[in-house]
Amino acid sequence: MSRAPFARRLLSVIGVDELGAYRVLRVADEGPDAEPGQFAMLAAAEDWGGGEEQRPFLARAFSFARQVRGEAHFLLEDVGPGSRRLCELGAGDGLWVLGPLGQGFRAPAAGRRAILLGGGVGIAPLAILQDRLTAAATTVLLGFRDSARAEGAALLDGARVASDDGSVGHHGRVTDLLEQELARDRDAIVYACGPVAMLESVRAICAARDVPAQLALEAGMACGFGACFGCVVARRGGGYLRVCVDGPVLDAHELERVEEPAGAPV
Amino acid sequence: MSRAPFARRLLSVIGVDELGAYRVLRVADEGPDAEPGQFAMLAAAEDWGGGEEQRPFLARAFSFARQVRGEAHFLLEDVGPGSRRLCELGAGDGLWVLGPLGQGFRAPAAGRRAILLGGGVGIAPLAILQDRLTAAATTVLLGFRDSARAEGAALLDGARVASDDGSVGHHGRVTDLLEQELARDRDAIVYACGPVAMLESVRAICAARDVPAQLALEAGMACGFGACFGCVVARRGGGYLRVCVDGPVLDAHELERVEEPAGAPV
Amino acid sequence: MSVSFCGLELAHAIVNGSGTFDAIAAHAAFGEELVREFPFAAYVSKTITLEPRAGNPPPRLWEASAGLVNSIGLPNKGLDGYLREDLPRLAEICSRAGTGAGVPLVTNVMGASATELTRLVAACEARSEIAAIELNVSCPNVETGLDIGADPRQLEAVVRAVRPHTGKPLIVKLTPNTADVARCAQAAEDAGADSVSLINTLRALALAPHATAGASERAGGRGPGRAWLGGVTGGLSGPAVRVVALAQVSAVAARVQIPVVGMGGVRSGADARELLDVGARLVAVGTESFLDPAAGARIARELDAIAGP
Amino acid sequence: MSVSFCGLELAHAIVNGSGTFDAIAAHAAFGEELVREFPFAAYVSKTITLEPRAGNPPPRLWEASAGLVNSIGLPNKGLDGYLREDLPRLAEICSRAGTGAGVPLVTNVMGASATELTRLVAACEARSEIAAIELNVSCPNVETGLDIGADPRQLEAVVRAVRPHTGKPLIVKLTPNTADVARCAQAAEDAGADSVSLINTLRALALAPHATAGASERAGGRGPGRAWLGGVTGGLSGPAVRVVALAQVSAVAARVQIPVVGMGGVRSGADARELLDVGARLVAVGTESFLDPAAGARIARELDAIAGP
Ligand SMILES: Cc1cc2nc3c(=O)[nH]c(=O)nc-3n(C[C@H](O)[C@H](O)[C@H](O)COP(=O)(O)OP(=O)(O)OC[C@H]3O[C@@H](n4cnc5c(N)ncnc54)[C@H](O)[C@@H]3O)c2cc1C
Ligand SMILES: Cc1cc2nc3c(=O)[nH]c(=O)nc-3n(C[C@H](O)[C@H](O)[C@H](O)COP(=O)(O)OP(=O)(O)OC[C@H]3O[C@@H](n4cnc5c(N)ncnc54)[C@H](O)[C@@H]3O)c2cc1C
Ligand SMILES: Cc1cc2nc3c(=O)[nH]c(=O)nc-3n(C[C@H](O)[C@H](O)[C@H](O)COP(=O)(O)O)c2cc1C
Ligand SMILES: Cc1cc2nc3c(=O)[nH]c(=O)nc-3n(C[C@H](O)[C@H](O)[C@H](O)COP(=O)(O)O)c2cc1C
Ligand code: FES
Ligand code: FES
Repeated sequence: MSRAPFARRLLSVIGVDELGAYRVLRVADEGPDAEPGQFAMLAAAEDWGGGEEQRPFLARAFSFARQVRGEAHFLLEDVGPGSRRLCELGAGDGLWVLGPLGQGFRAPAAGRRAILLGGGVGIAPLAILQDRLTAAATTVLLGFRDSARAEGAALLDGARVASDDGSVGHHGRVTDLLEQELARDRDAIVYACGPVAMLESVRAICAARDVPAQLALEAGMACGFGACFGCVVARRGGGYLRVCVDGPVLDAHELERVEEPAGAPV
Repeated sequence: MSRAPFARRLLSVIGVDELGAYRVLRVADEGPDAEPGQFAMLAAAEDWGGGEEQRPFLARAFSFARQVRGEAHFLLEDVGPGSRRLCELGAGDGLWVLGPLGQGFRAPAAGRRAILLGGGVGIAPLAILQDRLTAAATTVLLGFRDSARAEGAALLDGARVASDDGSVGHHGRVTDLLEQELARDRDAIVYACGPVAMLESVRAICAARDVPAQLALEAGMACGFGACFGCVVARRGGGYLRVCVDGPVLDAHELERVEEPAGAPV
Repeated sequence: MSVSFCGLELAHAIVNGSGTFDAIAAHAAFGEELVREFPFAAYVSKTITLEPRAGNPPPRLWEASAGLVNSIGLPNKGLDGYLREDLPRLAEICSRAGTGAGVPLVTNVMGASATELTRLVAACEARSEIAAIELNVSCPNVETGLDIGADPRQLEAVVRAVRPHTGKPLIVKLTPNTADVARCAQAAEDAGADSVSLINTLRALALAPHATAGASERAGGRGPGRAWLGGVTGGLSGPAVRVVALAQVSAVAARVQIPVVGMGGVRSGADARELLDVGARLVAVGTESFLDPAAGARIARELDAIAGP
Repeated sequence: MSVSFCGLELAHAIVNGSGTFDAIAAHAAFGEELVREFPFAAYVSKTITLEPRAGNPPPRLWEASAGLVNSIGLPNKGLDGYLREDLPRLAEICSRAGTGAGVPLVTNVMGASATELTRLVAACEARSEIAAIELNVSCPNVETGLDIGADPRQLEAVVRAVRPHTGKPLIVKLTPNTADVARCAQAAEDAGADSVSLINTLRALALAPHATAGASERAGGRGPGRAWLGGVTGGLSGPAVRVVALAQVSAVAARVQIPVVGMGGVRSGADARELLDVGARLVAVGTESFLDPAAGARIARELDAIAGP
């Protein structure tokens, strides 16, 4: 595991590029190498807090999508006040970065094919994973809601794409492609990141076929380094795991199922 | 009194120009004509709240400094998170504007000389006053802390300037100039806006010489239209006046003295 | 989306928080547009006391993170001045407000004792312009000895004492600065209140900033370590308190049968909807009106566009 | 700027709020840099209970305006697990923290009754690694029947019961969700507490947003009108509560003689200075550490640069 410097660092934005429905935030970063699957907590140095409901307040978790020549890249989807503010950043703007944090993907056993399966903005950690998996045979399966999002597939090489609306590639779920791939050749390990429903489907498919799977999870986070105990998911067999320090990448069998937390009746 | 439309309006910023230590914020405004001394409550439409202490939250009061050809001008000094955010605005940005609000300056009695006396960013309402006082003889006396601020004098025509550091014009207080002017000719009315100490000095000088004076006051404001009762100053003879609706321009004799509110021991 | 509240039919669910909208001053500032586009379905006066009050010395305002601390000190003309000068003017505005049907006028009163409150309530009872009475037992800014509203027993006694003196709807505005606000609400209901409203502001303190110490000391003794507000402590309102308000309104609505007026930090129809979701009948808007006098109308429109639970 | 606190000599006035800094996890994440640049002058553990607790179901966090609502539910290994597994590791980190002199370790405990608390306190008393004990009588997230800390009489009884079982400094962490926090502090002092700390979080509620209703319902029943947090209510912390904390700390410090640990929304040396100005001896940093694990050290430096009152 790569260790984060103890203190958030004020880094400088190099640029924010469009990538279909997403943005790629590029930051000058001479910090430690991130491992694929690790993430950083990000917050704009200026004007962090003037959005809807006077948010954002906390920093936001983003996977390292790439790390090259002193640049760290993050893939952003605008889904709320925090990600929106980050999308607005421009060259020279300051960015607070804490990281790299968390447990990344574990390398495949020698000779085993790596299937990289991503949904939506969840493709981010798979890009850096592909960069580093130079030795292994890889298959890349990516699913998107629509064609604007499917442009994100450019982040990885040689992806087979599925789209919910059929505008690009397979009309349907990316997990359909996974089933095809595993039917063809089960000697594989699946690295997956994406929406909860997709991850649960990956988990179930792999469990049924006894294929190892590593799932990069998301959870609402306040700190990213184990301080708040806020980012938990239920562990198979009872108790909870902190996604930020026990994950974000978890072996699929550590979880009973992947599910959206449900809240409670008032 | 010009009446404000009932609801804040989303206007578009035309530009923000430097003027020495100040900024001139120009806004496309087809709303009602402001009277000199009236003000508006301003808030940036985006990113209002991400500054120090997660502020600003409330709108901020600014005097109309000028109104020409569908443009309203405000003179800004960066003194905290609200004014800072306004200084950062650029062409096309949205600005919430509520106003014109409050009681402006009353015109001088016919034939009487108008002395416009401003200190620092308090020169703002005197600019629009000068624009409108086309009939009266006017004398303009402006005081600044230093030369960067003294560049603000360009907002008015024919100003005599004083500076605290002697870098521009008279080395000393602008009220020294007032005393000279009144010694020369007391048949005048003084229109003053600026720091508390300056206003108090104007009040005392004019009271001693029985010269009428209208003082444009400042006070911390939450609403600007009489709703919160927060912006009060002590009225001569007891009770309080709301600066936003009873002022901001008050006849000097309505006040016992002009003073900074003192807070209280905890 | 008309709403019935204690026998009153309101055009929508949004009213103002007491002390946050001076309809007389707003009429002067905005003219007839205020009346035509009156933002509230009922109008609540600021707090009236028996004797006139000048209010607290300034400063009276402090901007907190996503909130406002005020220490206004309930300035008002006293009962007689209110009934003679303000009430007729407010009633005139309210009678013409909105689409012409007018809006009910609620008068908010505060007294240091049951005797004082009884006199205030009895005087309101006698005035037909007043549709309902709100008892402020919760304002943290003013020293009324003990805070009646924080102690369920005292609260119950006071409400019981005033209840017989009016047949109009009696709303008790609870204090949030208490251990168990639901118990206080229950006490008000037991004593005959027709409704409870909450939250009032949270007790808060702001100090003069150290950064401006030099400047301020020159300007009159306002130095670091001193309270910023002339009234020393104040009350926090605005977005900062919204989640606290939601918890208290939820607890109260779960406890009492009488309708609840929920408030605290509401800025949008979505915020209002959440208070209704946890059981409020009406929603009051306070601080947000300072940012936009027409906020109440906007919030009512936004609320209309959101489906109920 | 060393500070003495209940007989302990601290290098500066900044400590952590209980439950907001897991030194073991931070050590794993940041390595020895954490130890060398340890941000706090004393380290306070999260709350330990007699039995192990898994904590509340997720979601456990809600971002409020300028604040955070949490409903963590005090997950911990229970007294035995803590003493066996966590305490030695925490003590090892604390012993080497900072410039090498180490920092004192405070253990925070909570129990539903005097009996439970007595067992917890007695067990802490027996461990030399523990320099002081903090009693959490205020956590609003967990149902311990009544909230002991909100009632001065109950509070006094509990503190009186545990006091004889330890000679170590005993800090009582007060609940802010009460009518008169100064009276509660007084009760703790009367019962023999060596210090009081405040504020804990304000009781708060967040609902699942209406906007995401469709998506969320598909995803498992999280719909509008439902509580967002798995634990239903939570506690508000962060800048939103700072002025409330300042009022409560001021009221408490004016009432008691024992030293006060002030906290709530501190983000800067200036914020810390204000708590000291109103009478706190130490200042704890909670939520701000989430934004930056080294915040405590920065705040201590900033504080150093500000002159006292
Ligand atoms: C380890 C990790 C890696 C991630 N990597 C990426 C990445 O590479 N790229 C990317 O785009 N995203 C990534 N995310 C997700 C990203 O962190 C979130 O999209 C971001 O935090 C959203 O913040 P926001 O303010 O834009 O939206 P929010 O308003 O915070 O909304 C995001 C979601 O949070 C919930 N929510 C809504 N309001 C609140 C509230 N007030 N408090 C708490 N929750 C609320 C809702 O479920 C909502 O859909 C990652 C998350 C994790 C944990
Ligand atoms: C009628 C009127 C007309 C005005 N016209 C102009 C104008 O034309 N040009 C101009 O530049 N300014 C003008 N002002 C002043 C302007 O409104 C203030 O400078 C502005 O509101 C400052 O906001 P801020 O966030 O930048 O600074 P703040 O941080 O609000 O600081 C400004 C002052 O407020 C006090 N303060 C500090 N913190 C707080 C707090 N948290 N809560 C409350 N008070 C605090 C201090 O005294 C500080 O010096 C006018 C004010 C009024 C009332
Ligand atoms: C400036 C100000 C003045 C207030 N005056 C009163 C008052 O006179 N009587 C009263 O019962 N409440 C008063 N309140 C409390 C509000 O009615 C309301 O309960 C509180 O502000 C919470 O709502 P908000 O967050 O929407 O403002 C006042 C609040 C503010 C901000
Ligand atoms: C996520 C989280 C967990 C907390 N856990 C505890 C706890 O276990 N025991 C306790 O006494 N206080 C706990 N607190 C309260 C804090 O110690 C502190 O009193 C409060 O957060 C106010 O300080 P702040 O605004 O600086 O965070 C917790 C607070 C947060 C935000
Ligand atoms: S985000 Fe705080 S413990 Fe994981
Ligand atoms: S600013 Fe609100 S009454 Fe004047």
